[in-house]
Parts: sequence; structure tokens; C-alpha cells
Amino acid sequence: MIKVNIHITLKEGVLDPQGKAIEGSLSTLGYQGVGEVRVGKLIELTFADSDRAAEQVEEMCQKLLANPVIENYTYTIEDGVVQ
Amino acid sequence: MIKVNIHITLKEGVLDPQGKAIEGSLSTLGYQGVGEVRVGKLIELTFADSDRAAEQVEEMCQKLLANPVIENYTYTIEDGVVQ
Amino acid sequence: MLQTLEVSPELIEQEKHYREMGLTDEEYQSIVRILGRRPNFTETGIFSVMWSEHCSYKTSKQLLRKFPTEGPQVIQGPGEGAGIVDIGDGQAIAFKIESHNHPSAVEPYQGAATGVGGIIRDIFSMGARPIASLNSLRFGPLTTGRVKYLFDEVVHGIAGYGNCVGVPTVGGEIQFDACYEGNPLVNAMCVGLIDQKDIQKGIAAGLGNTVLYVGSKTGRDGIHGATFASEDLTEDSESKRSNVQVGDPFMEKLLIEACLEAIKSDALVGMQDMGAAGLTSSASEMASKAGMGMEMNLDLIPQREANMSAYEMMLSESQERMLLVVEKGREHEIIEIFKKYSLEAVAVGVVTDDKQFRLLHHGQVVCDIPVDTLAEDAPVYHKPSQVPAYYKEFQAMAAYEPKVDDYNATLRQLLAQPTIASKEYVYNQYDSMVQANTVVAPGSDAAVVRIRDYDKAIAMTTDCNSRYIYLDPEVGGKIAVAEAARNIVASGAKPLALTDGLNFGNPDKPENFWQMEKSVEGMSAASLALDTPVISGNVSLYNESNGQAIFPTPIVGMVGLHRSTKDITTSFFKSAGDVIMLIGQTAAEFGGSELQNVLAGNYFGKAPQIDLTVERKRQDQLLAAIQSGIIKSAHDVAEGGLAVAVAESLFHQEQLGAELELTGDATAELFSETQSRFLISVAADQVDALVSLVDDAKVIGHVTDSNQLKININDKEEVNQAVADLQADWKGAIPCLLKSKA
Amino acid sequence: MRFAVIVFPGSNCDRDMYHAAKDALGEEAELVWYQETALEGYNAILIPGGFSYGDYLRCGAIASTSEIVKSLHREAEKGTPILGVCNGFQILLETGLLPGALLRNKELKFICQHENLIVQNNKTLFTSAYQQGQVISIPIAHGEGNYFCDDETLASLKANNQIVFSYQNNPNGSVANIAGIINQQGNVLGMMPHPERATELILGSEDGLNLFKSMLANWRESYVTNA
Ligand SMILES: Nc1ncnc2c1ncn2[C@@H]1O[C@H](COP(=O)(O)OP(=O)(O)O)[C@@H](O)[C@H]1O
Ligand SMILES: [Mg+2]
Repeated sequence: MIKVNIHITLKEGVLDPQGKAIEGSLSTLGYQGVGEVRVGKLIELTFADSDRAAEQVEEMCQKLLANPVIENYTYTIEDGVVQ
Repeated sequence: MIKVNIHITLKEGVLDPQGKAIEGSLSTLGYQGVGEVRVGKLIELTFADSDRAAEQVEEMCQKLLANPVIENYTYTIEDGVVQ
Repeated sequence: MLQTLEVSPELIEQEKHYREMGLTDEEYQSIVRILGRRPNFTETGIFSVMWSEHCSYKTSKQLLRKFPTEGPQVIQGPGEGAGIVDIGDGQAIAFKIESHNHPSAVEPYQGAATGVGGIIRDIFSMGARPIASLNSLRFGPLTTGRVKYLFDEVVHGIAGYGNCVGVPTVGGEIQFDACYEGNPLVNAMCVGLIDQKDIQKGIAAGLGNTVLYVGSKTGRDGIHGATFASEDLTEDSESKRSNVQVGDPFMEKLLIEACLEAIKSDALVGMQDMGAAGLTSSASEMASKAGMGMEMNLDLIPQREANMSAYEMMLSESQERMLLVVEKGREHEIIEIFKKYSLEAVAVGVVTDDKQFRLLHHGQVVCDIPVDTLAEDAPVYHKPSQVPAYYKEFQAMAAYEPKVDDYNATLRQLLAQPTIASKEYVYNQYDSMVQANTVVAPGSDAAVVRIRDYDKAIAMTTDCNSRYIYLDPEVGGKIAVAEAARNIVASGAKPLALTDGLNFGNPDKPENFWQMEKSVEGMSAASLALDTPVISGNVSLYNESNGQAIFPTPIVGMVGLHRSTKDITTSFFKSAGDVIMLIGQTAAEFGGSELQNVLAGNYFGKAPQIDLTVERKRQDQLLAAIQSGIIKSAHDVAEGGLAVAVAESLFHQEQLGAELELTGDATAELFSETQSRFLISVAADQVDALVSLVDDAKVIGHVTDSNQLKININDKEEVNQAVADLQADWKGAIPCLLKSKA
Repeated sequence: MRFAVIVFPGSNCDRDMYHAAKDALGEEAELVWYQETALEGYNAILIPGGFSYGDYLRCGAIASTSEIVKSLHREAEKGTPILGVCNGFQILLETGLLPGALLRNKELKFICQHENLIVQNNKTLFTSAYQQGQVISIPIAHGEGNYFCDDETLASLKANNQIVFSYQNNPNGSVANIAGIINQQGNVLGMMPHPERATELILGSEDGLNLFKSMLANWRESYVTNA
């Protein structure tokens, strides 16, 4: 089994209302000097071993998991996770 | 400046309808052997340097960023990020 | 018949493990008597949930018997997933209310969301299409971070679930009082439409028929939720984290469509949702109601987690699951329907004729219980009841006389009290219009949804002023029912029936039990007088935090029928020149009033009086007047009294104002909460017609186009305010409290 | 005229759309389950609102990978009128039939209320029955209706007159107050507000009916011309 961690973040220049709201709450709670907060998604999945893993994950991100108009993605693949 | 990356994931055993839906969609798209998909949150923030950084991040997670009733969190702190 | 990893039957008895599951020593002993042996771990768990207050109503049963439940309009009274009333043309309305208080206190978003999901399942499991949702919420004052969080997340959860499943949330009510600070109340009501011929019951009839499991897989979530709901909230509730159930409204939406398609098939014998106590209660109740038994193989139950025990599967409260009984040999017909919606329907058992509830797991019998004993042999408790000291004290008090210096300021202050203030912040987050039938959205007295293809509509409301009930449970109980009916009538509909959500503190305290007893008596009297039988309901006890009970809060959910859409009336004034009239006399009654809260900071004294004969007469006469077409607007006078009612009637259209001429005691005229009153407006040439139809109506003023509210009392101008300012106070109050720092 | 209303798992305004076409407009309409693959033979395709696939991942994202979307692309190319409302709009964006994306409302809350829209372009087959600049009242009901596109896309939307509806009081933070846009070809309209909920006075507004009437008038014209 392969374990994949995908990080999806909003592109620069795309407004992140959720990040803004957290920023506001943190400073209300009294935290000083909190800079920009950005909220993204973390998708963890496992899938059957294959030589084409990286290629397939790349494709999944493009086809479904991320929206290229607003999002960037990066991922890490952990090989040989035993289940 | 300190840069913090917070990963928030659902606790084990907590239903993740979103993950389930993505799982279904990936297999409809023809990916074979996709195992459990879990969706979490990724929060990136910067804040003013301080010795108490770790302590403060811990507190932020508990008070605001994560819902400890159903979520776990982990974070990494990158020191001395220049802005 | 053994369990390896779990505590043995002997140890359960010796070490009294059954107590951890919520069973008393006596209850455990009667289980041993029933079985003629010691129950194993799974069986003990099954009895414990079925005999919990939540499922067995062991302490409230004797009270519920007092409710009138019959009438020509009643098709299905209490006893099924929901009650059903006739609305003519072969159609009917199914409705019920349900509480999700304790889950919402621990995880407000999911607690509220799954509450909505659960009550929707009760409705479509009867075969009815859910057409509207309502809710009734109670919180502490919006002054602490925790309460603000609970409030925001509960609302967010109701919206998140309801909006996604496509059932419009059309109404509700919210009250803020200190007694709810540690124990908020979240009650959800759902209303469904059904053709009478399609009414479906939760029965497992027919020897050899197949039991199908449909919907989400079973996980370890919410194990012991039913027992949890029957305990006090204590500090360590936080640690019961495994109780949190997560809702999946998408799954629910698929289930709604698939189940409503399945009921059209005559291969379907019975259907029930897995609500409290999940698989245990749905399976055993279906068998018991049919006079049959059931055998299930737990290895076949779709499971979300590895190595689940029989105990865990039977007690899980995973959401979005249904149990169906299908004619043997025709399973595929039903399975195909579910497949269309990408839902798996799995055969997990069979209907037997030995009246036993038998479960197999890993090739062993893990449960073998006479099925009827789970429902029928549950203990019934007659708890002691005692008049609380506070009540005697309140009854002996001289009437509270509020002292108001500045009527303008007081009016503005009242409008900004969160209980009175606009709830737009809340209901704008609810999709109130999906299904495109909502005629009166949240904001008026009752919500109105038209019935497509017919010239008729349904009015709905939830109501309960628990302050009055706290002061005087019997009178307050009457008022709760009367107020709900008033709201229905003011919208132009005839009240049909009600569902009750009984929320109380720990019934083991005699004072609390007395509150329950008296409020049920009051509600029963009013249901009878107003011809609104009780057709369904829910009981939630142990609503306490740190030993302090909530105000007794028996919520009334009521449904009425508009015989024509022409009768639909809202509470808002319509045009300048219309005459404003008040139906009913005003007395100085301030016990439990919002004014008392503002001035004295708490509630004491006597509740307002109510005469049910007068109430009935006024409601009937007002409805007749509405049906004759002469009423432009109608609004019941409730919290905050007449001045608040008038102001609220002005907040819908820009430019309108009102001028009133009143006589009498200014404070009472403006702010008293005397019952059985309505504020109406009619065209100037209809005053005589109105007076000939309604006995106690008098002209008190007229609608203007000045955007100003002016009230003269005994010819002295006591109130003169720009409507825009009043409206800003009223609309801004809740958002403002939420934004202010805790 | 024959309308198809595509029903995805989780669509919940499908019947509303159906009734708008069938009852309020008085034409033929059919609900088409998403697993059907053919969309031939319909004169217009309606993609209703709701929460397809629970709106999990991103609104409309999973639906946009369904098989039926291929037929939708074919129909779009052929010039068949396609209207996507709310979740339908989100799906059109996710499929790439329209440019841009929808983000969460700026206040992070779901909003359900009537909004005033300005008809920015009445020269489309969806809006010909409105006046240019007309203000109409149509309900919105969404949590992610905050329209976003980059500056370049916005400039081209403006240059090609593709902004069809805008909000008078922007409720959700949309770029340039955008409430609805059309493709360059002029046959695919996506909008967040719900015209199907505003087709009868008893529901508070019938300002949405003209949208359906425009489609009908346009179809009649092209039908007569082509016949
Ligand atoms: N307070 C009440 N008044 C009248 N009927 C009630 C009350 N509480 C429960 N009931 C009825 O008892 C039956 C069982 O209720 P409940 O166990 O809450 O239903 P469910 O199994 O659907 O959760 C229902 O028909 C319900 O309407
Ligand atoms: Mg009212």
C-alpha cells in the first residue's frame, strides 16, 4: 500500500474568507502579531502499490482534488506502508 | 517571524462523509485500489517571534483552530522566517 | 452463548457492571427473571438502552397518558415514528418534534445537525415527503464566549444539515435565559406530506420475510447515546467523546429519495429508521409491533470499523441508517431501487414467529431475548411529586408592579432583548424556500407552506414560554398550547394537532416531577379546549447542569390547515390608513414578563392568567373574520406586550408608521403580557364588519405613512420613535451581542 | 419546448426547476437522472441547485466528473441552451463550461434571502424578455456564491458582455458584484440566484419567470426560422 498526503492551498491572490476570520478571532483572543492565516485542505489516502503512483496522484489532483483556478497542490507519497 | 503549519485531522472512528464521497468519486474515475480517504484541514499562519511560540500554538489549536471533541492536531513551527 | 472478551454474566452481576450501563439493581433483577438466567454483556446493553428513559419513557409514561390524542382529524396518534393528521383530498400531514440537547451541549454543530437528520428520518420512514423543518432552541444569555459558540454552531449545524437535504427550515423560536447556560435545548421538528394510501408502518410482519439494512455503515459512534441522554450533564461529559455522531446529510438525501421510491413497491412490508438505540430499538420494535420475532446475523451488518463487537453494533447510533422488512423472494426489487441511489441494501436477518429477538455473531448466539419484554416489560415509575417552595412563595407574592420612567427607552430596550429581537441572523442561514412552496417564510407568526396543485396550505409553529411554566406549570402549560394555536390562527389557518417536546430536569427530584405533572395537565386541558390533540412527541429529562434544572420547557409544535391560500395572513401592517384594532382586554400582568426580566433581572410572582373558553372563542372568531376576507394583518400579542407587537408589525415595509390612542395604566397598556390578545389591522371601511364578527375588538389607532410610531396614553404622548431606529435596535441586537467581546 | 432537468445525487432544486418549466411556463419538462448519458432531443438543459454529492470536496466538483457531463459538453458545443442555477452554476464552473470559481461567502455564512439583481445584458437568449438595466427580485440560497476570477478573465467577461446579472447589494463578496455569467457563444448561463423560486406571486416574486419566457421565445423564433 502507498500512503499519499495531499496539501491543497489557495493560490496567492485568492481571497480566503475563512483565513481572515481566524485571523480576526486570534487577535480577539489576545494573540499578538498574528500575520496572514491561510486555510487549506489535507487529503490523506491510501492506494494499491504501483509504479505509476506519482503520475496517478498528479492526475487525481488535476482531475478532481484541486481546482486549478483557485488552488495549488503538493503531495508526498510514502511507499510500502503495510496494512 | 515564525511560520506555523497546523494539520487538523478527524479522530479515528469519526465518520468522514467528505472522505467517503471522494473515495467513491475516485473509483468512478477509474482509479483502482483506492483505500480510505480522510480529509483534514491545513492552517498556515505566521506570527511574531517569541519564546512561547510552541505553547501559544498549542493553545490556539485547543481554543480555536481544532475541535478537540472530534479532531486531532499536529503542527510544525519554522523559526526565523524572514518576511 | 458466551462472550469471550467481555465481562461474563457472572461478573456483570457480581461487580454490578449493569450500573455503568444505567440499569438499577431492581431492573437488573427483573431482567434475570424475564430470561430465567443472567443476561450476557450484549443482552445487558440491549436492555439498558431499551429501558432507558429515552426509549421506554419509564418515568413519563403515566403523564403522557393524560394527553388527549383523538379527534376526527387524527389518522395516527402517538406510537409510531410520527403522528399523522388528515388534510382532505386523500392527503395527510405527518409531524413530530425531537430533542437533541445533550449531544448539542457537547458538540453543537454535529449535535444539532444529527438532531435535524433524525427527525427527518422519522417523517420519511412513515412514507411522507419532508416538506418543512422547524426548531426550538434555548441558550444562556449571549454574553459568554461559550454560549456564543454554542449558539452559532447549533444554528450552523441546523443549516448545514437542513439546507443540504433540501427540506426548507421555515420556522422556530429561540429563548435566552440563564437556566439554559450549561444545558442548552435543541429541539427539531419535521413536517411531511403524504397520500393517505401510502402510509407506512414500522412493522416486521410475515414469517420468513427478509430484514434489509440500508444506509451508512455502522461505526462505534454514539454508543450508549440513549443512556447518555438520560443522565445529568456533568463536568466529565467532555470526556465521553465517543458519543459524538457525525451526520451525513448527503446520505440522508439519497435515503429520502430511495425510501420514498421503495414505499411505492408492495414488496415493502415495513420500514423504520434507526434512531435512539439504533439497530436495537428499530429491529425489536418492528418485530414486537407485528407480534413476531426476528433473527439477525451481525456478521452481515455493514461495518465501518474493524472488530466491532455485538454490543457495539447493537448500541451504535451511527446516523443515516434504515431497517426495512421485505417480502421474501422479492428482495431484489427493493435492492434495485437503492442501487439506483448508490446505496447498498443488505439482507441481515429474517422475521420469525417465536417472538424472540435473536442475534448471531461469529457463529454464536449472542442475544436471545423475548422481544416483547424489551418494549413492554420496561419498568414504569411513579415518581414522587412535591410542590416546590418557590411556587408557594410566588403564589403568595403581591403582584409585581414595574416602574417605568421612560417609555421610549424601555420600548427600545425590550426590542433589543435577544428573546424578542429579530432572529434574522439565524433564519437567513436556513434555506427556507427550497421546494418552492414557502408562502410565509420565517419572521411572521407561523410559517406557511402551500400544498402544490391544491388551493390549500399548511401553517406551522413551535412555541413555549418557559418563564410562565416555571412560575406556574399548569397555567404556563395552557399558555404554551394556546400561544401556538394563536400563531396558527393569526396566519389564517385552523389548528389541527400538536406534537410536544417535553424538556425537564431530573425527574427524581419531586419538585421537578411536579413541574412535569402540572405542565402536562395544563397542556392537556388546552389541547382539549382548542381541539388540538397530541399526536406525537418526545421526552427529554435530566436537563440540568451542576445540579441546577432548566425551566420546565415543554415545547409545542403545532400544525394548522388553510382551507384556501386566500386565507393566508401575515403579522405585518399593509397600508397607510388601515385601522389598527386590539382583540381582548389588557390587565397589569408582569410575572414572567420580558419587562420583569429587564427591570428586575429575573422572574417571579404569578404567571399571566388564561381562560381557555375565552381563548377558544377569540381564536374561532378571528379565524372566521380572516376567512371572510376582511383582515389585512393579524399578530398575537406575546413577549413584551402590545408596544412590541405593534413595532414588530411595522418592520416589514419601509415608510409605514402607526399612531395609537390608548387609555389606562401606561405601563400595562404598553408592556403587559396579558394572554389571549391579537393585534389586527383592517381597511377603514371594514371596522363595522369586524366588530360584528369579533366580540372583544376595539379600535386603537391607524397605520400611517410617516415611518414614525406614536402612542398616546390618556391623551399624553408617551412613545414617539422613528420606526427605523426601533428596527435597528431590534435587528441589530443579536449580531451586536455576538460581536462584542466576551 | 422540451426541457431536461438533470438530477445529480444530492440535487435538491430539481423539482422546483421542473415545476417552473412545466407549471409556471407551461412547457414540457423531464427529470433526467445523471446516469443517463444522452441529452439529445431536448431544447434546453437545466442544471438545478442543491448539494450534488453533498458539496463535499468543493461544490459541484464531484458532479462535474460524472459521465453525463460529456454529453453536456457536446450539447454546449451544438448551441443547446444550458442554464445552471446555484449548484448548477458551480458545476458549470467546475466542468470548465464557464470561467472562474466560487468561493465561500465573505461572511462565511449561508445566506437565504431575496436579492435585487440588475440585468446587465438583455441581449441573450435567457434575458431577452427583461429590460436592459432592469432591477429584479430573485432569492439566493447559498454558502459558496462568492464569484472569483482573475483580472484577465474579468476583463474578457466585461469586454464580451458576458456578465448577465449583477447584485445591487453584493451579499457574498463576488468580484464585480457578479451574480450570473454567460459563455462567449451565448448559450450557457450560470447564476447563483434562483429564478425558479420566483415564478409565482404567491412565492413572493415572479421576476424569474421572464428568464424562462426568454428561453421559450428564443426557441420559438429559432424553431420557426429553422422550420
Ligand atoms: N411527550 C409525548 N407526547 C406524546 N407522544 C409522545 C411523547 N413522547 C413520545 N411520544 C410518542 O411515543 C412514540 C415513541 O417515541 P420515540 O421513541 O421518541 O420515537 P422514535 O423511536 O421515533 O424516536 C412516538 O410515537 C412519539 O410520538
Ligand atoms: Mg407570535
